[in-house]
Amino acid sequence: MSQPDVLHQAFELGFTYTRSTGPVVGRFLTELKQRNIVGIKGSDGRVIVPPMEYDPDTAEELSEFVDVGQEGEIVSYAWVKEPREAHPFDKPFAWAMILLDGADVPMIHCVAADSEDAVSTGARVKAVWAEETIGFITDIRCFERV
Amino acid sequence: MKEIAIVGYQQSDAVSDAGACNEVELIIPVISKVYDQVGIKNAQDVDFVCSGSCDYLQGAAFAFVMGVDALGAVPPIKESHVEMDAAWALYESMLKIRMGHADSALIYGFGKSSPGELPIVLSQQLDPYYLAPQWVDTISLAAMQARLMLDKGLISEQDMAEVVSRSRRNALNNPHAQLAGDVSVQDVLAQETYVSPLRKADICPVSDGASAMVICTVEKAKEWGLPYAVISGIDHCIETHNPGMRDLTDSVSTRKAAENAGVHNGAVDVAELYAPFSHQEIILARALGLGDATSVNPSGGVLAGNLMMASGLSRIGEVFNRIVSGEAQRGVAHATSGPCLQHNLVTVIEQAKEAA
Amino acid sequence: MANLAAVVGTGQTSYTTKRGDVSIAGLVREAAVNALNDAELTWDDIDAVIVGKAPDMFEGVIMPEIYLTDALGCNGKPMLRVHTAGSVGGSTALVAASHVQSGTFKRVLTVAFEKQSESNAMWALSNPQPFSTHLNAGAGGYFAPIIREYMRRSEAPYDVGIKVAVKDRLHGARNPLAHLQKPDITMKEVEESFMLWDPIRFLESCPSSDGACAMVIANEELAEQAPRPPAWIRGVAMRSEPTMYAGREEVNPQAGRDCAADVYKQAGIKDPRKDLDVAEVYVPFSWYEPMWLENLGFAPEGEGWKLTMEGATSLDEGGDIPWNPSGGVLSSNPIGASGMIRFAEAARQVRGDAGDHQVEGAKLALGHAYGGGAQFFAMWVVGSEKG
Amino acid sequence: MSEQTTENTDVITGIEAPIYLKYNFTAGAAPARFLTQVKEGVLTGQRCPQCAQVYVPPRGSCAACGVPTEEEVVLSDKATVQSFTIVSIPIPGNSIEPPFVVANLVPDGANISFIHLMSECDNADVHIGQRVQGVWKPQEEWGYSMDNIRYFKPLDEPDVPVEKIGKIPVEGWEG
Repeated sequence: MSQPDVLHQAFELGFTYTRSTGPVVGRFLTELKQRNIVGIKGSDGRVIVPPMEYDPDTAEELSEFVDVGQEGEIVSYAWVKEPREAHPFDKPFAWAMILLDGADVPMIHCVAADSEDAVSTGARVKAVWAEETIGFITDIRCFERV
Repeated sequence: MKEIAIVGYQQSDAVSDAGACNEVELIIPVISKVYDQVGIKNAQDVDFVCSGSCDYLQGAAFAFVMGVDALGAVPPIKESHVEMDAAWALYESMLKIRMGHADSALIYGFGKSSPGELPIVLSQQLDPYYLAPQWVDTISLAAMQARLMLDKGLISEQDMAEVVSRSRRNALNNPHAQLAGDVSVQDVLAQETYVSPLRKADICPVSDGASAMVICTVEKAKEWGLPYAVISGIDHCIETHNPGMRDLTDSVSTRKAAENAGVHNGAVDVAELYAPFSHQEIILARALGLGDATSVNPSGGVLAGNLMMASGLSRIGEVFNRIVSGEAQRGVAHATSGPCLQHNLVTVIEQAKEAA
Repeated sequence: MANLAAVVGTGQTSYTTKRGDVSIAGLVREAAVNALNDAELTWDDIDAVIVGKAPDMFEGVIMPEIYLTDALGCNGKPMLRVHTAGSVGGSTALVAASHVQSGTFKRVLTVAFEKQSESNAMWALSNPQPFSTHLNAGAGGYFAPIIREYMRRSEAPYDVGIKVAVKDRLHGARNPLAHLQKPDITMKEVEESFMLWDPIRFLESCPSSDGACAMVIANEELAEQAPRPPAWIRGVAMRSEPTMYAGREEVNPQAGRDCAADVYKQAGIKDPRKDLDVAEVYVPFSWYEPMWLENLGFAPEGEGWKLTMEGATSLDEGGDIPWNPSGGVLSSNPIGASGMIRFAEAARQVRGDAGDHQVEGAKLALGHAYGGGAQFFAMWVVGSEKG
Repeated sequence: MSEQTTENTDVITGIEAPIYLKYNFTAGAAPARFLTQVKEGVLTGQRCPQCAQVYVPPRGSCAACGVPTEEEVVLSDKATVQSFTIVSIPIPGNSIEPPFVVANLVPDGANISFIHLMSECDNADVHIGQRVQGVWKPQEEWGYSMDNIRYFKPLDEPDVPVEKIGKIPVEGWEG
């Protein structure tokens, strides 16, 4: 039997999904479009950002929205030296858990910074809005140091 | 409740690229070995078959359907599949045996992660409105978890490097390992960070491969005349999907599963933990209450090779191997799923009473 | 011997092309809450959650159970995700039942769903892989040649499929949850509908739906205390065979025959047409009713179509063995949930809870699901009595 | 347009989520062997060492016996129609104009069918048991693909009785 060739082929598995958001996610995205950030009150009173639809502890449906600030504090972060193609930046940046003012639960988003030294736990950051907001999580383009 | 025995376990080498190898070609060599080990001809000789796999690893729907072509399922067999690590296929199989609908089961897991960009592929496990559209990769999530621990003084970089060093050295005795070597703590710490605070060495490699196991009732194991170990406890538990709502420095679900599985009912000689990142091994060892008397990841663990969808089953297999060889009398195996140890399964495996 | 278990609550969403008002979690949640309410239980009463759905590519969420934890009140509990292709809704119910039948859990929640409107089923089922021919025009393209072979063998009249298409839509019109509401459908309308994959016409095919279905399954002690009548699980069976092998019987697959024989034996059924009162069977293309009538032993080989033509499977014609009184897959098809809907509808029938599509006095019912190339089968028999 | 309406249209109820993942696919050993020969204009199958049935295209195992297949068997490009469908809707990502015939074809020398297109015939004349042969593209267009065969066309040979479909030797069918 002759040796077969090894056959490689690049392919893309892709689709643009059309997601319906439901009222909670929809409200958050609607507010983002208006350059405003809202959280939701959990059953124990904690303010969760972005808002969750159901309380993790009691499984209750949540509905009490609360405005939160556009600035906050870095709780933890990862410095990405070699951004991947899917990442929001093509130069080094950080993913961070950010506790917004008025929130009790950190949200995960990206932080733009010139170097790793410019990011630290406890640092204050503020939301930077995309030029055009469309009602998508990336309406917050990134956070940057205050 | 029926006692369930493990009588066979085999795995492929963990390789960075299995190359020209489809699902069937990945599975057949491994299940053939486990048939030989147990002395059966094929899947017809067990009462139930259950597998674990994930379509997105190589981007083709219905990977497990092709897997059935490896089984010789003519005449038809009792068979099922979880889109999870095969450790959960083991769990499902145990329920089948306990309810009396099977005396024996073949379990296998397989994955070819090399064709895709795994940390990005797995970002699509996150919630589809807030996190998945940002493409937050699994390594970055784990890096944030590690930093929380470092910042709180719960671990040091030295501790993490010690995990890596031990894994690489232990893997020298594991013929299936992808990464093995005499790597010192200093060697690891000398590496630059990659996704800070993680170094490349803190992160499990991307591997292709498969593993397989046969379990049965203790009566059946005796009938087959095979050395066996007994699963004395098993439980699993999931946590909220919002990483911000979890205490990422602990694994409360592992703690709870360990309690329910009876980890603390005896000494733990050996533990195999599914920790894809070095700091997670420390979280898990603490959640399981393991002390110095326990040999942790003697196989090298998944830092030495991570067979996605099979690694959890492999942890159980590794503990089984050490018990039937007499190296250990009682051990704990752990499997995980989801970002930052969201979902955890704990199994306690013990020497058969006759052997004790 | 398995422990006794019973369905003590069922819940479904309504089925429609696009549930634009809910997130994926919201959809799944709705069915789960309906099941809990039916069982008069709360989240705290549930010991474990078992989730099923078809390929993750439909919604583009990998292992979505991870994200659904909170919607299903599962934080701190065991969660398992089943995927066995189109049969998954049925398999998931069986895996959920095994949690209780094994004596491991007292009461579990099981949910199956599909939100097909998030993508396109044809794409998700036939997205091209390198080095393979891309001629499979979805499930219809796959099953059409098998149906053609059945028609050749059985010499059935050409309009058997048309009759099933009408019958199941008339059934569906009795079910307010059904996706297609066609109370005035006629044979002529079906016959004149577009021929998609000859011999399958548009109206002989299932729709593409969003929807979810859930059940609460409890052990004997708790089921006896349940506020509404339980549906006792009298038999459970699964079978699989390869998609293709030389000489495979594709029209009347052995896996289906074996699975039926297994489940009938457990439930003490000798003559399914006589012993069962109703069946909810996975019929995504109309001709699969006569084919499965034979495969499941309701009729001798080659004669399933006669039952259909006699009206034996029709509620409206007063048939002796109604098939798919809910309207079946032909009326609603959220793929991953379709199997569980069959299982839940069987339970509703023996609980006397099926509303306008209730088969009067139903005591014993079959729930059936199949998947892949008609190679994966899951079935259960539920009864109003323990047996 | 009133103020109120403008606000309502601003309420987000849905999003588009583009999910595009890149993979580098590698064909399995058995399919690669098959396609390497298809590139040379030869159809091959693999015979099961246990049940002797011949699989095409081979996937590396006999699905019935669950054993690896290795013995390679050269097949004919003449085949028999096992069944077929006439498809009236386009296939996503495929340029074929409907209606077209997709047939389950068993090539001579094999025991299992694959699917391919039929042409050079009236769709209404296609039938089970019909004899057909592959029409190949020009050799310079051959690649690692079954598309090297453009389609199958009817042969002027007697029909194969149903019970013999899947059992025709590579030498062909005399009727």
